[in-house]
Amino acid sequence: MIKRIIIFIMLGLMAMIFFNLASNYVENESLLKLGRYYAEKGPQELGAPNLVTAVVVTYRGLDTLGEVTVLFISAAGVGLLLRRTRRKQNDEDLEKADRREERAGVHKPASEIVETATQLLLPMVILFGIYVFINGHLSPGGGFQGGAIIASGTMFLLLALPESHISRILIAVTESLSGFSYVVIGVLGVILAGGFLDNRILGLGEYGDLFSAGAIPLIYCFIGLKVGFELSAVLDRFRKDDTGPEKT
Amino acid sequence: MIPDIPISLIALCCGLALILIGLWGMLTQRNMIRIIIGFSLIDTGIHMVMVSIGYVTGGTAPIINDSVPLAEAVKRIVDPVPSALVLTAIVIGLGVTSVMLSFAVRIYKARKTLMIDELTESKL
Amino acid sequence: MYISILVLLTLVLCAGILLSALLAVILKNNVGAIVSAGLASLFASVVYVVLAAPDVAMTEASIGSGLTTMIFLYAIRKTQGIDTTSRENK
Amino acid sequence: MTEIGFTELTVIISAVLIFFSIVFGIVRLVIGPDTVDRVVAIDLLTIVTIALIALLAHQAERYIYLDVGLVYGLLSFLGVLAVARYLEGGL
Repeated sequence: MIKRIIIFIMLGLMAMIFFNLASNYVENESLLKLGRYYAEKGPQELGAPNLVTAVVVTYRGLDTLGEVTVLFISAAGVGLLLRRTRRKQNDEDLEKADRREERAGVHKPASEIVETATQLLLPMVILFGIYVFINGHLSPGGGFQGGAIIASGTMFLLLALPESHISRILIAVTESLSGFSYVVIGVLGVILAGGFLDNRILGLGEYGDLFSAGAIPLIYCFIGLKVGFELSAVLDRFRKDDTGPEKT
Repeated sequence: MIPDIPISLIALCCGLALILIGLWGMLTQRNMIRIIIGFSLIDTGIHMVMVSIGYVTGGTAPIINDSVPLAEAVKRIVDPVPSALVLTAIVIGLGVTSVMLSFAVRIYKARKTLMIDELTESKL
Repeated sequence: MYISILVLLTLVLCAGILLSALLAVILKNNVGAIVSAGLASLFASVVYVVLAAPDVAMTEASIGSGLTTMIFLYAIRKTQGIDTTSRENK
Repeated sequence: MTEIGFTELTVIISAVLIFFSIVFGIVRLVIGPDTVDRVVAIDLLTIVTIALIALLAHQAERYIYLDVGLVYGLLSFLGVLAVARYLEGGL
Protein backbone atom coordinates (compact mmCIF):
# COMPACT_ATOMS: atom_id res chain seq x y z
CA MET A 1 0.00 0.00 0.00
CA ILE A 2 2.80 2.40 0.89
CA LYS A 3 4.47 1.44 -2.37
CA ARG A 4 1.35 2.49 -4.28
CA ILE A 5 1.21 5.85 -2.54
CA ILE A 6 4.88 6.49 -3.31
CA ILE A 7 4.33 5.57 -6.98
CA PHE A 8 1.31 7.86 -7.11
CA ILE A 9 3.21 10.80 -5.58
CA MET A 10 6.12 10.28 -7.96
CA LEU A 11 3.90 10.16 -11.03
CA GLY A 12 2.10 13.27 -9.81
CA LEU A 13 5.37 15.17 -9.46
CA MET A 14 6.46 14.12 -12.94
CA ALA A 15 3.08 15.12 -14.32
CA MET A 16 3.53 18.58 -12.75
CA ILE A 17 6.92 18.98 -14.43
CA PHE A 18 5.47 17.85 -17.75
CA PHE A 19 2.50 20.20 -17.36
CA ASN A 20 4.88 23.13 -16.94
CA LEU A 21 6.80 22.03 -20.02
CA ALA A 22 3.66 21.73 -22.12
CA SER A 23 2.02 24.97 -20.94
CA ASN A 24 5.08 27.03 -21.87
CA TYR A 25 5.41 25.42 -25.28
CA VAL A 26 5.20 27.65 -28.33
CA GLU A 27 5.31 26.19 -31.79
CA ASN A 28 8.34 27.29 -33.83
CA GLU A 29 7.50 29.91 -36.41
CA SER A 30 10.76 29.51 -38.33
CA LEU A 31 13.80 27.30 -38.36
CA LEU A 32 16.43 27.52 -35.68
CA LYS A 33 19.97 28.54 -36.57
CA LEU A 34 21.42 25.09 -37.17
CA GLY A 35 18.46 23.87 -39.18
CA ARG A 36 18.55 27.06 -41.24
CA TYR A 37 22.23 26.48 -42.01
CA TYR A 38 21.56 22.93 -43.14
CA ALA A 39 18.60 24.03 -45.27
CA GLU A 40 20.55 26.81 -46.97
CA LYS A 41 23.92 25.15 -47.45
CA GLY A 42 23.14 21.43 -47.48
CA PRO A 43 21.87 20.98 -51.05
CA GLN A 44 24.78 22.88 -52.64
CA GLU A 45 27.46 21.39 -50.42
CA LEU A 46 26.43 17.75 -50.51
CA GLY A 47 23.96 17.48 -53.40
CA ALA A 48 21.47 15.38 -51.41
CA PRO A 49 17.79 16.39 -51.71
CA ASN A 50 16.85 14.63 -48.48
CA LEU A 51 18.29 16.79 -45.72
CA VAL A 52 17.76 14.16 -43.03
CA THR A 53 20.01 11.84 -45.01
CA ALA A 54 22.59 14.60 -45.38
CA VAL A 55 22.57 15.19 -41.63
CA VAL A 56 22.68 11.50 -40.74
CA VAL A 57 25.34 10.38 -43.20
CA THR A 58 27.64 13.37 -43.56
CA TYR A 59 27.17 16.23 -41.12
CA ARG A 60 26.70 13.85 -38.19
CA GLY A 61 28.43 10.88 -39.82
CA LEU A 62 30.56 10.09 -36.81
CA ASP A 63 27.42 9.74 -34.66
CA THR A 64 26.03 7.28 -37.17
CA LEU A 65 29.24 5.25 -37.08
CA GLY A 66 28.96 5.15 -33.30
CA GLU A 67 25.35 4.12 -33.57
CA VAL A 68 26.14 1.27 -35.94
CA THR A 69 28.76 0.22 -33.40
CA VAL A 70 26.15 0.28 -30.62
CA LEU A 71 23.87 -1.91 -32.72
CA PHE A 72 26.74 -4.30 -33.39
CA ILE A 73 27.54 -4.50 -29.69
CA SER A 74 23.93 -5.18 -28.79
CA ALA A 75 23.71 -7.92 -31.45
CA ALA A 76 26.89 -9.44 -30.06
CA GLY A 77 25.44 -9.19 -26.54
CA VAL A 78 22.29 -11.02 -27.61
CA GLY A 79 24.48 -13.67 -29.21
CA LEU A 80 26.52 -13.99 -26.05
CA LEU A 81 23.52 -14.17 -23.72
CA LEU A 82 21.56 -16.66 -25.82
CA ARG A 83 24.52 -18.84 -26.74
CA ARG A 84 24.51 -22.60 -26.61
CA THR A 85 25.60 -24.08 -23.36
CA ARG A 86 27.19 -27.04 -25.09
CA ARG A 87 30.90 -27.46 -25.42
CA LYS A 88 30.95 -27.13 -29.20
CA GLN A 89 32.58 -23.83 -29.92
CA ASN A 90 33.28 -24.60 -33.58
CA ASP A 91 31.09 -22.88 -36.14
CA GLU A 92 30.74 -25.95 -38.35
CA ASP A 93 29.78 -28.09 -35.38
CA LEU A 94 27.13 -25.59 -34.34
CA GLU A 95 25.72 -25.48 -37.85
CA LYS A 96 25.53 -29.25 -37.99
CA ALA A 97 23.71 -29.25 -34.66
CA ASP A 98 21.28 -26.62 -35.96
CA ARG A 99 20.55 -28.69 -39.06
CA ARG A 100 19.89 -31.77 -36.94
CA GLU A 101 17.55 -29.82 -34.71
CA GLU A 102 15.71 -28.40 -37.68
CA ARG A 103 15.34 -31.80 -39.33
CA ALA A 104 13.85 -33.11 -36.12
CA GLY A 105 11.00 -30.67 -36.63
CA VAL A 106 10.66 -28.64 -33.46
CA HIS A 107 8.31 -26.15 -35.08
CA LYS A 108 4.88 -26.74 -36.50
CA PRO A 109 4.96 -26.26 -40.30
CA ALA A 110 2.97 -23.43 -41.84
CA SER A 111 -0.09 -23.91 -44.03
CA GLU A 112 0.25 -24.07 -47.79
CA ILE A 113 -1.26 -20.61 -48.35
CA VAL A 114 1.32 -18.97 -46.13
CA GLU A 115 4.18 -20.86 -47.80
CA THR A 116 3.08 -19.95 -51.31
CA ALA A 117 2.45 -16.31 -50.43
CA THR A 118 5.86 -16.06 -48.83
CA GLN A 119 7.62 -17.59 -51.82
CA LEU A 120 5.90 -15.02 -54.00
CA LEU A 121 6.46 -12.08 -51.69
CA LEU A 122 9.97 -12.65 -50.39
CA PRO A 123 11.90 -11.46 -53.48
CA MET A 124 9.72 -8.38 -53.65
CA VAL A 125 10.25 -7.58 -49.98
CA ILE A 126 14.02 -7.83 -50.38
CA LEU A 127 13.85 -5.75 -53.56
CA PHE A 128 11.82 -3.13 -51.71
CA GLY A 129 14.41 -3.02 -48.97
CA ILE A 130 17.17 -2.47 -51.53
CA TYR A 131 15.06 0.25 -53.20
CA VAL A 132 14.63 1.99 -49.87
CA PHE A 133 18.32 2.17 -49.07
CA ILE A 134 19.54 2.98 -52.57
CA ASN A 135 17.06 5.86 -52.83
CA GLY A 136 17.87 7.11 -49.35
CA HIS A 137 19.11 10.47 -50.61
CA LEU A 138 16.09 11.13 -52.84
CA SER A 139 13.05 9.92 -50.90
CA PRO A 140 12.27 9.08 -47.27
CA GLY A 141 14.18 6.04 -46.19
CA GLY A 142 17.76 4.99 -45.93
CA GLY A 143 20.05 2.37 -44.57
CA PHE A 144 18.32 1.75 -41.27
CA GLN A 145 14.84 1.48 -42.76
CA GLY A 146 16.03 -0.67 -45.65
CA GLY A 147 17.93 -2.92 -43.27
CA ALA A 148 14.83 -3.32 -41.11
CA ILE A 149 12.79 -4.23 -44.19
CA ILE A 150 15.37 -6.86 -45.20
CA ALA A 151 15.19 -8.24 -41.67
CA SER A 152 11.39 -8.36 -42.08
CA GLY A 153 12.01 -10.48 -45.18
CA THR A 154 14.09 -12.84 -43.06
CA MET A 155 11.22 -12.87 -40.61
CA PHE A 156 8.83 -13.93 -43.38
CA LEU A 157 11.17 -16.76 -44.25
CA LEU A 158 11.39 -17.89 -40.63
CA LEU A 159 7.61 -17.70 -40.20
CA ALA A 160 6.64 -19.60 -43.32
CA LEU A 161 9.44 -22.15 -43.50
CA PRO A 162 10.55 -22.80 -39.91
CA GLU A 163 12.96 -25.47 -41.12
CA SER A 164 14.90 -23.03 -43.28
CA HIS A 165 18.47 -22.50 -42.30
CA ILE A 166 20.32 -19.19 -42.11
CA SER A 167 24.05 -19.47 -42.52
CA ARG A 168 25.93 -18.04 -39.59
CA ILE A 169 29.10 -17.72 -41.66
CA LEU A 170 27.40 -15.73 -44.44
CA ILE A 171 25.96 -13.34 -41.86
CA ALA A 172 29.32 -12.85 -40.17
CA VAL A 173 31.22 -12.31 -43.45
CA THR A 174 28.72 -9.85 -44.95
CA GLU A 175 28.42 -7.88 -41.74
CA SER A 176 32.17 -7.56 -41.25
CA LEU A 177 32.82 -6.67 -44.89
CA SER A 178 30.18 -3.93 -44.99
CA GLY A 179 31.29 -2.45 -41.69
CA PHE A 180 34.90 -2.49 -42.89
CA SER A 181 33.98 -0.81 -46.20
CA TYR A 182 32.03 1.86 -44.32
CA VAL A 183 35.09 2.79 -42.27
CA VAL A 184 37.34 2.62 -45.37
CA ILE A 185 35.09 5.12 -47.16
CA GLY A 186 35.28 7.34 -44.10
CA VAL A 187 39.08 7.24 -44.10
CA LEU A 188 39.15 7.89 -47.87
CA GLY A 189 37.21 11.04 -47.07
CA VAL A 190 40.08 12.20 -44.88
CA ILE A 191 42.61 11.55 -47.65
CA LEU A 192 40.73 12.76 -50.73
CA ALA A 193 38.27 15.36 -49.38
CA GLY A 194 37.60 17.56 -46.39
CA GLY A 195 37.37 15.14 -43.49
CA PHE A 196 36.19 11.85 -42.03
CA LEU A 197 33.12 10.51 -43.90
CA ASP A 198 33.09 13.42 -46.33
CA ASN A 199 30.90 12.34 -49.26
CA ARG A 200 32.69 14.40 -51.90
CA ILE A 201 35.22 11.70 -52.74
CA LEU A 202 32.99 10.93 -55.76
CA GLY A 203 31.52 13.58 -58.03
CA LEU A 204 28.32 15.22 -56.83
CA GLY A 205 26.59 14.50 -60.14
CA GLU A 206 23.32 15.98 -61.29
CA TYR A 207 21.07 17.15 -58.46
CA GLY A 208 18.24 14.68 -57.96
CA ASP A 209 19.70 11.79 -59.97
CA LEU A 210 20.10 8.29 -58.59
CA PHE A 211 23.89 8.42 -58.94
CA SER A 212 24.45 11.75 -57.28
CA ALA A 213 25.36 13.17 -53.88
CA GLY A 214 28.85 11.67 -53.91
CA ALA A 215 29.33 8.69 -51.63
CA ILE A 216 26.00 8.94 -49.78
CA PRO A 217 24.25 6.08 -51.69
CA LEU A 218 27.34 3.90 -51.27
CA ILE A 219 27.57 4.54 -47.53
CA TYR A 220 23.85 3.91 -47.12
CA CYS A 221 24.15 0.62 -49.02
CA PHE A 222 26.80 -0.57 -46.59
CA ILE A 223 24.81 0.63 -43.56
CA GLY A 224 21.70 -1.10 -44.95
CA LEU A 225 23.49 -4.41 -45.49
CA LYS A 226 25.09 -4.25 -42.06
CA VAL A 227 21.88 -3.37 -40.21
CA GLY A 228 19.84 -5.92 -42.18
CA PHE A 229 22.18 -8.80 -41.49
CA GLU A 230 22.66 -7.81 -37.86
CA LEU A 231 18.92 -7.70 -37.19
CA SER A 232 18.52 -11.02 -39.03
CA ALA A 233 21.17 -12.50 -36.76
CA VAL A 234 19.31 -11.19 -33.68
CA LEU A 235 16.04 -12.73 -34.90
CA ASP A 236 17.79 -16.02 -35.65
CA ARG A 237 19.30 -16.06 -32.18
CA PHE A 238 15.90 -15.54 -30.60
CA ARG A 239 14.38 -18.28 -32.77
CA LYS A 240 16.74 -21.11 -31.80
CA ASP A 241 14.93 -23.53 -29.59
CA ASP A 242 17.08 -24.40 -26.61
CA THR A 243 14.78 -23.68 -23.71
CA GLY A 244 16.13 -26.54 -21.66
CA PRO A 245 17.54 -25.92 -18.20
CA GLU A 246 20.97 -24.46 -18.00
CA LYS A 247 23.80 -26.79 -17.09
CA THR A 248 26.40 -25.15 -14.94
CA MET B 1 -15.95 24.35 -35.22
CA ILE B 2 -12.92 22.79 -33.62
CA PRO B 3 -10.57 25.23 -31.86
CA ASP B 4 -7.31 25.77 -33.67
CA ILE B 5 -4.85 23.91 -31.46
CA PRO B 6 -1.32 23.61 -32.90
CA ILE B 7 -0.70 20.06 -34.10
CA SER B 8 2.67 19.83 -32.45
CA LEU B 9 1.15 20.75 -29.06
CA ILE B 10 -1.23 17.79 -29.33
CA ALA B 11 1.65 15.46 -30.20
CA LEU B 12 3.78 16.90 -27.38
CA CYS B 13 1.06 16.34 -24.76
CA CYS B 14 0.45 12.85 -26.12
CA GLY B 15 4.15 12.02 -25.91
CA LEU B 16 4.40 13.29 -22.32
CA ALA B 17 1.31 11.29 -21.32
CA LEU B 18 2.82 8.24 -22.99
CA ILE B 19 5.97 8.65 -20.89
CA LEU B 20 3.81 8.77 -17.74
CA ILE B 21 1.83 5.67 -18.76
CA GLY B 22 5.01 3.74 -19.52
CA LEU B 23 6.55 4.76 -16.20
CA TRP B 24 3.39 3.69 -14.37
CA GLY B 25 3.54 0.34 -16.11
CA MET B 26 7.21 -0.10 -15.27
CA LEU B 27 6.62 0.68 -11.59
CA THR B 28 3.48 -1.36 -10.97
CA GLN B 29 4.07 -4.51 -12.99
CA ARG B 30 5.82 -7.50 -11.50
CA ASN B 31 6.48 -9.48 -14.67
CA MET B 32 9.76 -8.74 -16.43
CA ILE B 33 8.29 -8.83 -19.94
CA ARG B 34 5.68 -6.25 -18.89
CA ILE B 35 8.40 -4.01 -17.48
CA ILE B 36 10.18 -4.13 -20.83
CA ILE B 37 6.91 -3.26 -22.59
CA GLY B 38 6.70 -0.22 -20.31
CA PHE B 39 10.23 0.71 -21.30
CA SER B 40 9.37 0.57 -25.00
CA LEU B 41 6.32 2.78 -24.38
CA ILE B 42 8.57 5.37 -22.69
CA ASP B 43 10.85 5.13 -25.73
CA THR B 44 7.99 5.92 -28.10
CA GLY B 45 6.88 8.82 -25.92
CA ILE B 46 10.33 10.42 -25.90
CA HIS B 47 10.56 10.10 -29.68
CA MET B 48 7.18 11.82 -30.07
CA VAL B 49 8.26 14.70 -27.84
CA MET B 50 11.48 15.18 -29.79
CA VAL B 51 9.80 15.14 -33.20
CA SER B 52 7.08 17.54 -32.12
CA ILE B 53 9.67 20.03 -30.85
CA GLY B 54 11.22 20.11 -34.32
CA TYR B 55 7.96 20.98 -36.05
CA VAL B 56 7.63 24.38 -37.72
CA THR B 57 4.17 25.88 -38.33
CA GLY B 58 2.85 24.73 -41.68
CA GLY B 59 6.07 22.93 -42.46
CA THR B 60 6.62 20.12 -44.90
CA ALA B 61 9.18 17.33 -45.10
CA PRO B 62 12.86 18.37 -45.43
CA ILE B 63 13.21 16.80 -48.87
CA ILE B 64 13.96 19.38 -51.52
CA ASN B 65 12.63 18.32 -54.93
CA ASP B 66 10.22 19.71 -57.52
CA SER B 67 7.38 20.47 -55.12
CA VAL B 68 9.64 22.40 -52.71
CA PRO B 69 12.20 24.35 -54.75
CA LEU B 70 15.49 25.37 -53.22
CA ALA B 71 14.63 29.07 -52.98
CA GLU B 72 11.59 28.48 -50.74
CA ALA B 73 13.16 25.68 -48.75
CA VAL B 74 14.14 27.71 -45.70
CA LYS B 75 10.59 28.98 -45.22
CA ARG B 76 8.74 25.73 -45.79
CA ILE B 77 10.62 22.78 -44.34
CA VAL B 78 10.71 21.49 -40.78
CA ASP B 79 13.90 21.11 -38.77
CA PRO B 80 15.95 18.12 -40.02
CA VAL B 81 18.10 17.80 -36.89
CA PRO B 82 15.52 16.27 -34.46
CA SER B 83 14.42 13.88 -37.23
CA ALA B 84 17.98 12.64 -37.66
CA LEU B 85 18.44 12.23 -33.90
CA VAL B 86 15.18 10.31 -33.49
CA LEU B 87 16.05 8.11 -36.48
CA THR B 88 19.13 6.82 -34.74
CA ALA B 89 17.41 6.69 -31.33
CA ILE B 90 14.74 4.30 -32.61
CA VAL B 91 17.33 1.82 -33.89
CA ILE B 92 19.25 1.99 -30.62
CA GLY B 93 15.95 1.44 -28.79
CA LEU B 94 15.53 -1.84 -30.65
CA GLY B 95 19.06 -2.89 -29.69
CA VAL B 96 18.49 -2.08 -26.02
CA THR B 97 15.14 -3.85 -25.99
CA SER B 98 16.60 -7.00 -27.53
CA VAL B 99 19.43 -7.08 -24.99
CA MET B 100 16.92 -6.65 -22.14
CA LEU B 101 14.75 -9.44 -23.52
CA SER B 102 17.69 -11.78 -23.83
CA PHE B 103 18.53 -11.06 -20.19
CA ALA B 104 14.93 -11.95 -19.30
CA VAL B 105 15.18 -15.21 -21.27
CA ARG B 106 18.45 -16.02 -19.55
CA ILE B 107 17.01 -15.36 -16.07
CA TYR B 108 14.01 -17.50 -16.91
CA LYS B 109 16.29 -20.35 -17.97
CA ALA B 110 18.22 -20.17 -14.74
CA ARG B 111 15.39 -19.55 -12.26
CA LYS B 112 12.17 -20.64 -14.02
CA THR B 113 10.42 -17.43 -13.11
CA LEU B 114 9.84 -13.98 -14.54
CA MET B 115 8.43 -12.34 -11.40
CA ILE B 116 10.86 -9.90 -9.87
CA ASP B 117 9.46 -10.60 -6.39
CA GLU B 118 10.96 -14.06 -6.40
CA LEU B 119 14.47 -12.96 -7.33
CA THR B 120 15.27 -11.90 -3.79
CA GLU B 121 18.90 -12.81 -3.30
CA SER B 122 20.11 -9.56 -4.82
CA LYS B 123 18.00 -7.55 -2.36
CA LEU B 124 19.70 -6.07 0.65
CA MET C 1 -11.41 23.44 -43.20
CA TYR C 2 -8.37 21.30 -44.00
CA ILE C 3 -6.66 22.48 -40.84
CA SER C 4 -9.63 21.50 -38.69
CA ILE C 5 -9.80 18.05 -40.29
CA LEU C 6 -6.10 17.60 -39.65
CA VAL C 7 -6.47 18.65 -35.99
CA LEU C 8 -9.39 16.27 -35.57
CA LEU C 9 -7.50 13.36 -37.10
CA THR C 10 -4.47 14.09 -34.92
CA LEU C 11 -6.68 14.12 -31.83
CA VAL C 12 -8.17 10.75 -32.76
CA LEU C 13 -4.73 9.28 -33.42
CA CYS C 14 -3.38 10.56 -30.09
CA ALA C 15 -6.42 9.14 -28.30
CA GLY C 16 -5.68 5.84 -30.01
CA ILE C 17 -2.05 5.96 -28.87
CA LEU C 18 -3.02 6.63 -25.26
CA LEU C 19 -5.76 3.99 -25.22
CA SER C 20 -3.54 1.28 -26.65
CA ALA C 21 -0.73 2.24 -24.26
CA LEU C 22 -3.17 1.93 -21.34
CA LEU C 23 -4.28 -1.45 -22.67
CA ALA C 24 -0.66 -2.54 -22.94
CA VAL C 25 -0.26 -1.83 -19.23
CA ILE C 26 -3.64 -3.07 -17.99
CA LEU C 27 -4.26 -6.28 -19.95
CA LYS C 28 -3.60 -9.57 -18.16
CA ASN C 29 -2.70 -11.39 -21.35
CA ASN C 30 0.91 -11.00 -22.44
CA VAL C 31 0.28 -11.39 -26.17
CA GLY C 32 -2.52 -8.83 -26.05
CA ALA C 33 -0.23 -6.38 -24.25
CA ILE C 34 2.54 -6.83 -26.82
CA VAL C 35 0.15 -6.35 -29.72
CA SER C 36 -1.29 -3.20 -28.09
CA ALA C 37 2.19 -1.75 -27.62
CA GLY C 38 2.86 -2.41 -31.30
CA LEU C 39 -0.34 -0.57 -32.18
CA ALA C 40 0.79 2.44 -30.12
CA SER C 41 3.97 2.52 -32.23
CA LEU C 42 1.92 2.24 -35.42
CA PHE C 43 -0.26 5.25 -34.54
CA ALA C 44 2.81 7.19 -33.44
CA SER C 45 4.29 6.72 -36.87
CA VAL C 46 1.16 8.21 -38.49
CA VAL C 47 1.55 11.18 -36.16
CA TYR C 48 5.12 11.52 -37.48
CA VAL C 49 3.74 11.73 -41.02
CA VAL C 50 1.37 14.49 -39.86
CA LEU C 51 4.36 16.26 -38.26
CA ALA C 52 6.20 16.13 -41.64
CA ALA C 53 8.91 13.65 -40.69
CA PRO C 54 8.46 10.73 -43.14
CA ASP C 55 11.93 9.31 -42.46
CA VAL C 56 11.11 8.87 -38.79
CA ALA C 57 7.69 7.49 -39.69
CA MET C 58 9.27 4.81 -41.88
CA THR C 59 11.75 3.84 -39.18
CA GLU C 60 9.12 3.68 -36.47
CA ALA C 61 6.78 1.62 -38.67
CA SER C 62 9.37 -0.94 -39.68
CA ILE C 63 11.37 -1.16 -36.46
CA GLY C 64 9.18 0.04 -33.60
CA SER C 65 6.05 -1.65 -34.76
CA GLY C 66 7.37 -4.59 -36.78
CA LEU C 67 10.59 -6.02 -35.47
CA THR C 68 10.08 -5.12 -31.80
CA THR C 69 6.80 -7.05 -31.79
CA MET C 70 8.53 -10.05 -33.35
CA ILE C 71 11.32 -10.06 -30.79
CA PHE C 72 8.80 -9.78 -27.95
CA LEU C 73 6.81 -12.70 -29.37
CA TYR C 74 9.95 -14.85 -29.62
CA ALA C 75 10.90 -13.91 -26.06
CA ILE C 76 7.55 -14.89 -24.58
CA ARG C 77 7.59 -18.11 -26.58
CA LYS C 78 10.89 -18.90 -24.92
CA THR C 79 9.67 -18.01 -21.44
CA GLN C 80 6.36 -19.86 -21.48
CA GLY C 81 6.07 -22.17 -18.56
CA ILE C 82 5.12 -22.23 -14.96
CA ASP C 83 4.11 -18.77 -13.93
CA THR C 84 4.14 -16.17 -16.67
CA THR C 85 0.55 -14.99 -16.27
CA SER C 86 -0.59 -16.27 -12.91
CA ARG C 87 0.31 -13.55 -10.45
CA GLU C 88 0.23 -10.17 -12.13
CA ASN C 89 -1.09 -6.96 -10.62
CA LYS C 90 -0.70 -8.10 -7.09
CA MET D 1 -21.12 28.58 -48.34
CA THR D 2 -18.52 28.70 -51.02
CA GLU D 3 -18.54 26.16 -53.78
CA ILE D 4 -16.63 22.98 -53.00
CA GLY D 5 -14.94 21.24 -55.88
CA PHE D 6 -15.08 17.54 -56.56
CA THR D 7 -11.58 16.83 -55.20
CA GLU D 8 -12.21 18.70 -51.95
CA LEU D 9 -15.49 16.87 -51.50
CA THR D 10 -13.72 13.54 -52.03
CA VAL D 11 -11.07 14.46 -49.50
CA ILE D 12 -13.62 15.50 -46.89
CA ILE D 13 -15.78 12.39 -47.34
CA SER D 14 -12.79 10.07 -47.18
CA ALA D 15 -11.48 11.87 -44.09
CA VAL D 16 -14.84 11.35 -42.37
CA LEU D 17 -14.91 7.68 -43.37
CA ILE D 18 -11.35 7.13 -42.14
CA PHE D 19 -12.21 8.92 -38.88
CA PHE D 20 -15.11 6.58 -38.17
CA SER D 21 -13.15 3.50 -39.21
CA ILE D 22 -10.40 4.39 -36.75
CA VAL D 23 -12.95 4.98 -33.99
CA PHE D 24 -14.66 1.62 -34.60
CA GLY D 25 -11.32 -0.15 -34.79
CA ILE D 26 -10.28 1.31 -31.45
CA VAL D 27 -13.62 0.26 -29.93
CA ARG D 28 -13.06 -3.30 -31.10
CA LEU D 29 -9.52 -3.16 -29.73
CA VAL D 30 -10.67 -2.01 -26.31
CA ILE D 31 -13.68 -4.29 -25.80
CA GLY D 32 -12.34 -7.27 -27.74
CA PRO D 33 -12.45 -10.06 -25.18
CA ASP D 34 -9.83 -12.24 -26.85
CA THR D 35 -6.42 -11.71 -28.40
CA VAL D 36 -7.75 -12.81 -31.79
CA ASP D 37 -10.28 -9.94 -31.77
CA ARG D 38 -7.51 -7.48 -31.04
CA VAL D 39 -5.36 -8.84 -33.84
CA VAL D 40 -8.25 -8.45 -36.30
CA ALA D 41 -8.75 -4.87 -35.06
CA ILE D 42 -5.07 -4.17 -35.64
CA ASP D 43 -5.26 -5.54 -39.18
CA LEU D 44 -8.21 -3.23 -39.86
CA LEU D 45 -6.41 -0.24 -38.37
CA THR D 46 -3.29 -0.89 -40.46
CA ILE D 47 -5.29 -0.97 -43.69
CA VAL D 48 -7.19 2.19 -42.73
CA THR D 49 -3.89 3.83 -41.88
CA ILE D 50 -2.58 3.22 -45.41
CA ALA D 51 -5.58 5.16 -46.72
CA LEU D 52 -4.91 7.90 -44.17
CA ILE D 53 -1.30 8.23 -45.31
CA ALA D 54 -2.38 8.49 -48.93
CA LEU D 55 -4.83 11.20 -47.89
CA LEU D 56 -2.13 13.08 -45.99
CA ALA D 57 0.21 12.84 -48.98
CA HIS D 58 -2.48 14.37 -51.17
CA GLN D 59 -3.30 17.08 -48.67
CA ALA D 60 0.36 18.09 -48.19
CA GLU D 61 1.07 17.74 -51.95
CA ARG D 62 4.15 15.62 -51.25
CA TYR D 63 3.83 12.32 -53.07
CA ILE D 64 7.02 10.94 -51.54
CA TYR D 65 5.03 10.27 -48.36
CA LEU D 66 3.54 7.31 -50.20
CA ASP D 67 6.72 5.31 -49.55
CA VAL D 68 5.67 5.14 -45.90
CA GLY D 69 2.41 3.56 -47.02
CA LEU D 70 4.36 0.84 -48.81
CA VAL D 71 6.08 -0.09 -45.55
CA TYR D 72 2.67 -0.30 -43.90
CA GLY D 73 1.44 -2.62 -46.63
CA LEU D 74 4.35 -4.91 -45.81
CA LEU D 75 3.69 -4.73 -42.07
CA SER D 76 -0.04 -5.44 -42.27
CA PHE D 77 0.81 -8.88 -43.61
CA LEU D 78 3.81 -9.54 -41.40
CA GLY D 79 2.32 -8.55 -38.04
CA VAL D 80 -0.88 -10.54 -38.40
CA LEU D 81 1.04 -13.53 -39.76
CA ALA D 82 3.45 -13.48 -36.81
CA VAL D 83 0.73 -13.34 -34.17
CA ALA D 84 -1.28 -16.02 -35.98
CA ARG D 85 1.73 -18.32 -36.19
CA TYR D 86 2.42 -17.68 -32.51
CA LEU D 87 -1.14 -18.59 -31.55
CA GLU D 88 -1.06 -21.83 -33.57
CA GLY D 89 2.28 -22.74 -32.04
CA GLY D 90 4.58 -22.55 -35.01
CA LEU D 91 6.73 -19.52 -34.25
